[in-house]
Amino acid sequence: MPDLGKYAEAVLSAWGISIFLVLALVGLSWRQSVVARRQLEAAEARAAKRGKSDDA
Amino acid sequence: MTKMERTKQSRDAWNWLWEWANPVKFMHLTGKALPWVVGLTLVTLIPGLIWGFFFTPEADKFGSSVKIIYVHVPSAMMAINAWAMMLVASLIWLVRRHHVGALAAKAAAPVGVVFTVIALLTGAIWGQPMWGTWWAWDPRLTSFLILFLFYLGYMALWAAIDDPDTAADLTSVLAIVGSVFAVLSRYAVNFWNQGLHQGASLSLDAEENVADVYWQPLVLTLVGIVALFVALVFIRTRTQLRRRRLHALELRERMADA
Amino acid sequence: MELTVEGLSVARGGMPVLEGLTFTLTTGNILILRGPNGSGKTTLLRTLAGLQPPLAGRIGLPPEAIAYGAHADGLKATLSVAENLTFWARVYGTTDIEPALAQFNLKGLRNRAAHSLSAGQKRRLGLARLLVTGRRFWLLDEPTVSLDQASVGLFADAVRSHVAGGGAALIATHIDLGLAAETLDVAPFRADPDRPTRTPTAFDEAFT
Amino acid sequence: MIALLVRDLRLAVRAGGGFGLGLAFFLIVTVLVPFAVGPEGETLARIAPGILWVGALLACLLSLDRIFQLDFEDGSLDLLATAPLPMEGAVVVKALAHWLTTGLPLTLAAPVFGILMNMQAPGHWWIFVTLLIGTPALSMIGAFGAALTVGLKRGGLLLSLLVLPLYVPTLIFGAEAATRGGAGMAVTTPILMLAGITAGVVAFLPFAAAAAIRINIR
Repeated sequence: MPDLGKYAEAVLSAWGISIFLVLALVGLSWRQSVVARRQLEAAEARAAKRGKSDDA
Repeated sequence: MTKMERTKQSRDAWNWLWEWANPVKFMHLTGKALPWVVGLTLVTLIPGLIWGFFFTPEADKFGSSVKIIYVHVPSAMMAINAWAMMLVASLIWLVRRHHVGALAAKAAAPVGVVFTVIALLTGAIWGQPMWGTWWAWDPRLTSFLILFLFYLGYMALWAAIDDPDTAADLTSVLAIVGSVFAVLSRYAVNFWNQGLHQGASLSLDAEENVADVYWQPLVLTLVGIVALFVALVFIRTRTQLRRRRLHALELRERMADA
Repeated sequence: MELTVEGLSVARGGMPVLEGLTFTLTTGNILILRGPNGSGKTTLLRTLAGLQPPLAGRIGLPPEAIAYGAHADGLKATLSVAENLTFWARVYGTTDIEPALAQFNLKGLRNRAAHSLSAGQKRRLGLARLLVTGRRFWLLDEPTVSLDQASVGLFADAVRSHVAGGGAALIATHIDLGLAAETLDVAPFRADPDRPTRTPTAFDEAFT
Repeated sequence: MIALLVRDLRLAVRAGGGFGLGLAFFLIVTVLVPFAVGPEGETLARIAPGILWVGALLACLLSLDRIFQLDFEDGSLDLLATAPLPMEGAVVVKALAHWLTTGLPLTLAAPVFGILMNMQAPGHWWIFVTLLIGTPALSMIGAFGAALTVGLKRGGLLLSLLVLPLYVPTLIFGAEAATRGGAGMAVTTPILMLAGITAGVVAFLPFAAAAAIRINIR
């Protein structure tokens, strides 16, 4: 840990807020991506099933 | 060669680029590119930040507060670049009707907002010890505040409209008009408060500004934040595309049931 | 003059509702559109009126020939009957509103504010607007809603004299107007939900 | 086009609300400010141009959503879109009607309200001039925002969020010119910029607004 002197508070809070916000954004994007993929797969499966039953 | 043939040929020459505009190909291409972009983010952003935080000396005038530039400058740069990218993507949607354009613009907006907020907050945190105040109506800070409002309006408009194509059209129109007014605001704000504060961002003295000790890690973080932005936009656009497909499938399901 | 429609597909909210419509309407004729609720009659009329782009196909019509009559009459409550009608007359570059007032039996109401009219009287005023446009092709969406028997008769007379004078009308309606007209049932043209239309605009077929 | 202007003005007059409400709001803002900042004449005189500009801007904002919303609801907008009148022309006319019923009364009232703010001699003239040049831009930008939000059920708040950032340059140059004029300083640059914004906005925004309306009614 480098010695930050009298600006320690400013530097640490700036870095902390930035890293927190970026990680939150990454986490949110990832979560949304996973949810969307799962929902889409379920819907595709339903559509495929419907297509088959229509043929029969 | 006639003019028409030439245009056609030049269009063929750009085909590789427009392939990205086809949703299926976009999913395919980004699926392949994503690990590489994420990898690039990791190998540039993290070392850049570590270098900037642990291994840079204190500046004469600013002490250790100089280390804030490694989070402030990259996010400030991307706050503006994200809007520029949204403008280009909106134009692609309006002119060529490629859905990927509109959805990429939609996907980029929250990323741009986060970068704008980081730039504003770190700017304020830096301003407190430097200017003795959290907030000064400095032209640069003020411009970012206005940019933040533009982002909010853009995202609110997307959220308010139900029909996806209508939303894409209207937000694109807003992005274009908003861009013009954003530039105009920048000029107006400059005029209104003629640079009571320093010119260059976080004005390091000239020789310090070019000093390699600060530049090298900064360049690394700048590259890293661009890679991060691209990766996030890829991921978020893929989510948007999947949602659109899901929406279409559900509509079809409902129609088939009816 | 004629209105021609070739291979027309129309969409509502991004989903195709009607596909492959082809018909021709020449002046002097009336075409009645039939089909159950939600079958796309309104969407078709709006597309023909130019309010929304077609998904595919071609619409051929002479310039400045269409007058569109929607569900809503576009009346201003605080303006009088004559003021409402005069406004539309001036927008379309005509001046004489007397024949329209006479045709729809509105002469006695001319100075009444639109908000004091009954639903049927408002509808008659909305239809009188068609006469002051001076356009040949009328596109009408459920024109007889809230009209009584006598007013339906007035309306049918107006359409008849309009057509006899070289006009034409495309009317979406559920009731029998007693007009000598051809009928087009849109039900067979209903879009198949599992076969999305392949058109240049829907370039990303998998996603629309 | 004149027919549309006459109709809109007639509607605004008959509906009452129109300019009366905007003016009353403007007056109330001007009255409230001294209660908030204290009665010292010097302070009030110093902030008067800015307060009058912000007050006029907010009063202008009040009636924006009526520009297209009523026509959208009763179906006239659909019928106008199929009429021989170009939508761009209709947008300009409606913005003009809005200005005549809102911007112009505010401009005329501002020098009088300036008295309440202890405004001194050349100040009244300059607040009048800057508002006269600037309020058409406010109406036109507002018409664009109204066009974007016309189909929405709760468009009012969103309209403010979209329009207020677009008002920033107009407000800056307008208030700056009024302040400088009142203090007897050179006003050429801000006045020219203000006029430039108004001219540019009136020349280009009708196309964007008309496009937005066509998209919204399709």
